[in-house]
This record gives sequence, structure tokens and C-alpha cells, in this order.
Amino acid sequence: MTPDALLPVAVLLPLGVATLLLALAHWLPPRLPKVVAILTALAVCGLCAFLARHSLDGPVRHWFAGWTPDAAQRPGIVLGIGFQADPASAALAAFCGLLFTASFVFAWGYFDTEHAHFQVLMLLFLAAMVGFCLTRDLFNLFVWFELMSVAAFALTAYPLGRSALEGAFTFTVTNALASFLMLAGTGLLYARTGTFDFATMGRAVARTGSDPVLTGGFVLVASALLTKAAILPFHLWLADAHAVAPSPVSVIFSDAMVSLALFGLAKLVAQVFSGEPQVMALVRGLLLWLGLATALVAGLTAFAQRHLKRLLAFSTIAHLGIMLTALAAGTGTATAGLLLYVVGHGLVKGALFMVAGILLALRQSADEIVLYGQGRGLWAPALAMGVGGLLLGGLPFGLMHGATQWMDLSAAVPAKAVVTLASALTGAAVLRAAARIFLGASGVPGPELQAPTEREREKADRPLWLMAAPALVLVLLALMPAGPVTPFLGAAASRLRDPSLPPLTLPEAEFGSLVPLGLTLALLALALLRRRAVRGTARAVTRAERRSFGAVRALHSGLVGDYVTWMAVGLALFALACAAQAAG
Amino acid sequence: MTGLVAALLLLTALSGLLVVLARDPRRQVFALSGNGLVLGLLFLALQAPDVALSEIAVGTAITPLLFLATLAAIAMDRAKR
Amino acid sequence: MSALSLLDALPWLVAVWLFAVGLYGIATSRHCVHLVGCLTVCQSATYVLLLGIGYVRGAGPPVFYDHPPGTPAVDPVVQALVLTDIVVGAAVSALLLALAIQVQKRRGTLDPQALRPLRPPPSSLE
Amino acid sequence: MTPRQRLVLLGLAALVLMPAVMRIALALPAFGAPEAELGQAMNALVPGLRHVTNMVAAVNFDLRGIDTLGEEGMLLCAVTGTTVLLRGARGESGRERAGHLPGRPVTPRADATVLVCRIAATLTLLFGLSVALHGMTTPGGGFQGGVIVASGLLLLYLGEGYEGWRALIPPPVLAVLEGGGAVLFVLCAGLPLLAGHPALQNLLPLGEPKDLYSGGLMVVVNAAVALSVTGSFGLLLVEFLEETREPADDPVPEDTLPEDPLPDEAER
Repeated sequence: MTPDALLPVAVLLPLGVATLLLALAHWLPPRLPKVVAILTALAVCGLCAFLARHSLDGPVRHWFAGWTPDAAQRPGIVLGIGFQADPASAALAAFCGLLFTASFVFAWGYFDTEHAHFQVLMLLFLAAMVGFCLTRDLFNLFVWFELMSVAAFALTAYPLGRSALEGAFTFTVTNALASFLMLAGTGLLYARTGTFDFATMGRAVARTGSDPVLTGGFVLVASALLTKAAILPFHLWLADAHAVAPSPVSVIFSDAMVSLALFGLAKLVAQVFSGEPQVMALVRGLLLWLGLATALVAGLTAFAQRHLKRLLAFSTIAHLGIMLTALAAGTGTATAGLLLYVVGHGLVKGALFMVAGILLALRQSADEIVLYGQGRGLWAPALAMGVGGLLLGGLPFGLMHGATQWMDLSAAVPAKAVVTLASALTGAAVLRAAARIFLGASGVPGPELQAPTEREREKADRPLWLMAAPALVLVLLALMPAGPVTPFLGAAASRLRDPSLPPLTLPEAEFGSLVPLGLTLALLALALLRRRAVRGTARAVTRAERRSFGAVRALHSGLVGDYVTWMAVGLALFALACAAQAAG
Repeated sequence: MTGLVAALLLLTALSGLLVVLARDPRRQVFALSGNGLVLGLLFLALQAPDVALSEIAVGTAITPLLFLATLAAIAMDRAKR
Repeated sequence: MSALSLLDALPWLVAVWLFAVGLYGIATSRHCVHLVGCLTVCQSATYVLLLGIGYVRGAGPPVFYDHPPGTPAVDPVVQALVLTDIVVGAAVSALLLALAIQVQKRRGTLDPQALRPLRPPPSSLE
Repeated sequence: MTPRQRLVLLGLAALVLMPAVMRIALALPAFGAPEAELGQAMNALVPGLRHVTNMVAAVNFDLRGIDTLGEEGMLLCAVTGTTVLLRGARGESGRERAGHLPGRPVTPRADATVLVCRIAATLTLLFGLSVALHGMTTPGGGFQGGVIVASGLLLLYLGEGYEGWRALIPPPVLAVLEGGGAVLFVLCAGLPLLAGHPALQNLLPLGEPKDLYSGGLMVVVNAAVALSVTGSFGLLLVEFLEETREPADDPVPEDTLPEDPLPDEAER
């Protein structure tokens, strides 16, 4: 079959397998769904990699039911829905397939429930992500976005624990609201442009220019995607949901789901809105500020956590803020950096969530203070966590490092400083937890002592090597140098905007500065060398520190009413930014 | 705009408000059912019979029924405590 | 702005009103089931908006059974979008209600002000 | 945040958003005079191209069929999630044995109730079936018909009681309907690919407009959606009603449904 015909298979395959499992679940032997799920995820990964390879020669397109843009024989009228694989989209879809494979292996035996419900939900989740990457139709994007959400809601509540239920409730309410916003925004854009197809809509938008309806539509769609991508002040649901979801699911949430939303936004900005000056001003201005604020606040909050999965969730938010700054910069190099960062960060975070899952299964806790010294002897998870922490903190090596270099090229100095500080904070937080758990390194706990935590555990019914192997593989992949993929990324970054553009020549990744790593290690030392405050001044400092972290904790209250209020405030921020632009 | 559509729009605004203001969930179920009916009529007036049929089946029958079942389950759990 | 243009904007304002009212309900709700009801109000706002966008004055439904094709009809696209979304919306409400039932069983309360994941309820604090 | 602070913040946000909303509302095309031409183009072209009279069905099942497949996936996710949530706590095996608990009082139902439920259920099922079947020609279709049939199944449950209902519809049937309908949909999308056509390509004979069979593949997709929606909503309703049934004592579901003596005044 030609690549064009294979394009819909990437979505239909996981959908078909999931529905088949659901229909036959009553009679299937319990092992079969697990094997089938792994094979399906692998097949999707291979298929999308094949599509990515082919899209280098030109975009691969598929029009469902044969409704091509000229079926109506009127310019600007696209009757049907198209899929389009550009290198970036197909590569990210392949990355999702890889992560699902790893997660299925990691979860082997964890979900031994009847009727394969876990596999059904996960495969539908995978289909949604692949569809989200490959579609070129705004409403279809919404459909996959919503399917991702609904699958995620169900998976979060899967353990049926107290926190899981409450986290899932908050998650569902906030993200359902986000999907309403997205639907409304899609409606506004349709009212003005009369189409859902990205390219056609982009042309219509460029013809119209600045227009309140277009800007309003963008703001609504963007705020929905920013909610999913957990950007301040829409981010509050994430820490609760990712911390309570089963570990194999958290892996997918933190690595792929949230950063895909950001990728979707980048694609929309590049393909639809690049001709709308007011929207582009919002992207360059407000989104940059939101990204920086997110990175800083979430970095600090991550440093003050003790529950490992919650710590990792805040670190994810911080890194999403960093990615948003690259999106706001909007240059080709920054886009290439963003794409690589999504992959690099996803690999590292996936491995780290797996380590948290291993500790939950084998040591019955995910609390670094409870786990103090309990991890001795678990060398494989220790290795994965140590390397992962260093990579987050700016180790001048590997995929994330290459990505940061490209992103830095178009960033101003203050922005760079904030980004460095945020990633150092998250790296130091992970390393601190690793040192406490695996080395028994001491140090009096600081503000993290008062952070939310819970006694919980996950089933320990699979051998350590089976859980540790996928984590180590992901870390190894993250350690790869960025050099070999540079030409591919150059093509991907330019063709995300317009499939006819020539590939971009990216600067070679070089050995960068050691400043970020130094900052990380300094923060780590600060955390581990902390002693009980005895003297008056030391006590005053500690008290002030606790108070300031208390404010951050009050923001992340866990209450659904607060979260929706902050969503409204986020929308108001967009309105204020628009008004400021009009005035200035 | 025809007067009928305008009236139904205003009625929708009102019935939505009533759903929110009915703080007792058992009373809210009736408000919800009424809201579904009003929405169905509005959709009919907006020349969307397909959507109206769907809204009336889901909004006035299925959803309120699920709410009632939920409230009954909750009441049973409270009775046990 | 004239009164006439305001009247032309009535459906959009009703949609915004429904969303705002629903959001207010969610923010102030003291019962999870009530909160789910408010969420459906927010959702109905999107339906009103979309169907309003597709409405054509004086046109009939986009079903050419009694009228021959070619008679003026309203936009079928937005109707198709809303139609499927209503069914899915009901299923998501069901998911939320199932969550509420389970929360009640585990926690014995349904006050959203008392539900805070990973923070133990005050009674079980050590 | 205290509730008061929350309200203040919400009010401030609303104040800021108000002018923006007004600008957008006044800039939108006036109500009743849309600018988007896509819908009108479909109204003009599709009756001739696809031989159907219901444009909404054509959009759902043909032009934007892949959207509908995604929505179908959502429905499956939500229902599967609900099933996991409700069954997880109750225990699947316990549920299946619940009808045969020894020493359980079997409350006899009034004959009139059973009769009324049977008649109403039959009528509802027939109506739902008709709505689903005429989807290509008149308002209706798989989604609406499926929902109506599912509520007919519910009436059967209320009339026959748990055991009678289970005898009529064994546990896996609804799940098979749900999953099988979706499988059929995926096949409709995937099989044309094998023949070298685009996915979801309408290769069946189109039939005559206003006929029960019109629209070719759309009829099959419509049936797939109807099956899947029936199964999904049937499962949802049954799982929720199971929650209200005390396994230990009274098995009659409608007794526990309308009156729940414990409202939440105590909590406020």
C-alpha cells in the first residue's frame, strides 16, 4: 500500500483493536489482550515512523471517503476531513507509539482485571493521540482532543483510591470545561472562515486580518489547549491528576498528552494564525510571559514537594512552561528545539514516573521522606532516576541539551535565566529525592515537609527487571546525541509551517556551558546540607521560606471551585492583553 | 429574528439559571429535565429537528434518570453510615 | 450600538450567559452532583452558540424529505457537530456521576470543599 | 481561597471579559445571516451526490464520518470508565451472582405494572428502531434511535425485575453490542482501504432518495452507530440501576428509585 493509504491505518488500527477487545473481552484469555496491546502500540510506532520517513519527500495526505478539496469544485470549500503527515507530526505520533509500548511492558501484570478494560482505554487513548497529531481539520482535532480527555479521565480513576477519585473528579471538570471552550472557539472560527481545514482556514484568516471573532476564537481554542498543557493559570488540575493516576498511565500523561497539546497549539499558530497580526502579538507577548511564569512557579513548587509523583508532575509543568517560551519565540530554530524538547523531556519523564511506580510497587510508598534510605540495593531504578535528574537539571549531553541550545538562540537573557533556574530547580528536586531514597543522604527536610502526601501502594506482582528495563531504555534513548536527527528536525520545523518550504539548516549542537548543571548541583547541595535551624537568624529565614512556599501551596489547593475560578482569570488575562495591545 | 426564537432563547437563559440555583440536587433534577425540554424546543425552533430529538431523548430522559439513580445510591450509602 | 444589533446578538449573549452561570455554579457548588448539573449548563452554552451560528432566517431544516433539494435550509454542519456532542456529553456526565458515587462511598461526603486529593482529611491526620 | 474571595475573583474576571465578549458578539455575523458557505454548499451538492435527504446524517456518517468514529470512541471510553468505576467497587462476580442469593425475598410485582412496562417497552423499542432506520430520510438516526432503544431496555428492566431481565439479556450482550457496533464502524472505514480506495469511501450502491435504503455505506455506518449507542447507554443505565439495588434485601429497583429519605440538609 502507498503511504497515503497507510495514513488512516495509524488511527484505525488501535481503534479497531480496542473495539474488538471490548466486544470479545468476555471470552478472551487474560494474557492475550496484553500481548495484543503491546504489538498494536509497536505497529503504530513503526507505521508512523515509516510515514515520517516518507513525508520528508513531501506531505502525505489522505482525504476520508474521497472528499478532496476539489470535490465541491468551489474554492475555499472543503467538504470532507483530511489527514496530513508532515515529518514533525508523524514523528511525534511514532513517539507516542513508542511510549505506549514502554508503558504496556511496564504495566505487564499490573492491570490483571477482567475484560481488558485497561487495554481498551489505553488503545483508544493512543488512537486519539495519533489522530491529534495527524489531522488537518479543526473540529477533528477537537474530537481527538476530547477522546484523549475522556480516556484520561477514566484511566485516572482506575485505581479507585480516595485520592485517585478526587483527582479524577477535578481533572474531569476542568478539562471538560476546556473542551467546551475549544468547541466554542471552533464555532467562532467556523462562523468567520466557513471551513475547518487548517490550510484553507489559514488562507481565510490571512485575507481577513485582525478581527475580534478570529482573535476570540483563537483565545478560546488556545486556552483549551493551554489547560491540557497545564500552563499557568490553567495548570492547577495537573499535579492532582498525574500524582494519583496509576504509574503506567502517569507515564503517558506526563510524557505525551500534555506536550502534544502544546504541539497542537504550535501547529495551529503556524498553519492557521500566522496571518493574523493580533493573534501573533498575543503569542509573542502573553504566551511568553505565561511560559516564564509557569516555569518559575512550577519549578519552585516542584522543589517543595515530597510525594515523588507530585514532584514529577510539577516538574512537568515547569518544563511545559519552558516549551511554551520556545513556541512563543516562533522562529524555525526554536520550533526545532521545541520538537526535540518534547521528545527528550518525554523520555526522561517517562523513565522517572516508572521509577516512582517501581518504588510504589516494591517499597509501598512514593514519599521521599517515608522512603528515606529504603531504596538501597535497587541499583537500576537508582541509575535511571539519577541520570534522569541530571538530564532535567541541564547535563550538557543528550537530546534535551541539544533542544535547549536551539531554543536559547532566540531567547532574551532574562528569559534564559528564568528557564535555567526552573530546570535546575526541577533537576535538583529529583536528585534530592534520589539521594534520600537510594543513598540515604541526610539533610533536614525544608518546605517539602509540609507538602501533600498520602500512604498508598501499587500492586507488586511483576519482577523488578520487567519494570526497570523500560525505564532504562527510555533514559538511554534520552542520552543519545542530537547530531544524527538534526537534518530531520530542520525539515520538520520548516514543514510544520508550510509543506513546501525547504528544510532549515540548524546549527550543530555543541558542548554547552556547565552553568545550568552547576546551579542544579548547588541547589541539591543546599537541600542536602540543610541543618536544623537553631540560631535566631536561621529560624527567621526558615520561617520566611515556609511562609512563601505556603502561598504557592495555597494556590494549588486541590479544590475544584478554585481551579475553575483561575481558569476564568486566565481568560480574563487574554482579554486584558488584547485590550492592552489595542491601546498601545 | 422571529419572536418565538427570541422567547425560547430567553427561556433557555432562565432555565439554565434555575438549574444552577437549585442547590438541592433532588430539586435540581427537575430543573435539569426542564432545561433539557426547553433546549429541545429551542433547537426545534432553530430548524434542527435531529438535534432536538437527541436533546430531548438524552436531556429530559437519560441524564435526569442517571442523576436520580446516583442520588438514590448516595442516599443508600448515607443511610448505611 | 443600536437595539437592533443587540437583538441580533441575542443568541451569542445567551450562550455566554449560560456558560457564565454554569461556571458560577461550579465555583460555588457544595454538592458534587449539583456541580455536574452546572457542568451540563456550561455545555448547553456551546450548543446554543453553534446552532445559532448555523441558523438562516426563514430557512427550513436541512432535511429534504417534504421540501425538494434547493429550498433554503439551515447549516447542517453545525447540527452534526452538536448532535454527536450531546450523546458524548451525557456519557461524560455519567462518568462524573459514577465518580461521585465512589467518592461518597470512600469519603462519606460530596462537598467539593472537602475533596482534596493527596491531602488527608483532618480527622485522619497524625 | 475562601468562597468569598473566589466570588470576588470570578466577578473581576467577568468584568474584564464583558467588553471583550460584547466586541465579539457584535462582530459576529448577525443571527440568521451566516457567512459560512460550507453548509449551503453541502445542502446544494450532497442530495445529488449521495441520494439522501437528511443532510445531518450525511455529514455525520459520510462527509465527516471519521469525526463520528472518534465520538464513538469517546462514548466507549466514558462507558468503560463508568463500568470500571461502578463494578470495581461492587465486584463483577458478586454482581452476576446477585440474582441467585439464597433466601432472598422475591417481591411479587403487581400484574398491572408488569403489563404497562411491557407495553411501554415494546412501543419504545419499536419507536427507537424506526427512528434509527429512517435516519437517512427523516430526522433521526443511529444516535437518537440507539438512545431511545436503550431507554426501552430500561423499561423492560423496571417491569421484569433483575432476574427476568438478565434472562432476556445475558451480561455480555450489551458489551458485545457496544464493541461490535464500533468494530463494524471501523470495518466500514478500513475495508475500502484494502480495495485501494480512501478510508470510509462509499462503495455500496447508493439507492434511491427517500428510500429506507439510501446513501449506500451510510446505512451500514448508521446501523453500527445504532448498535453501539444502544449497547453503551444500555450498559450505563443498567450499571447505575445496579448501584441502587441492595443486594442483601429488596430487589425491586423502582422502590429505591424515587424516594430517598436522606437529603443533604444535614450537611449544610
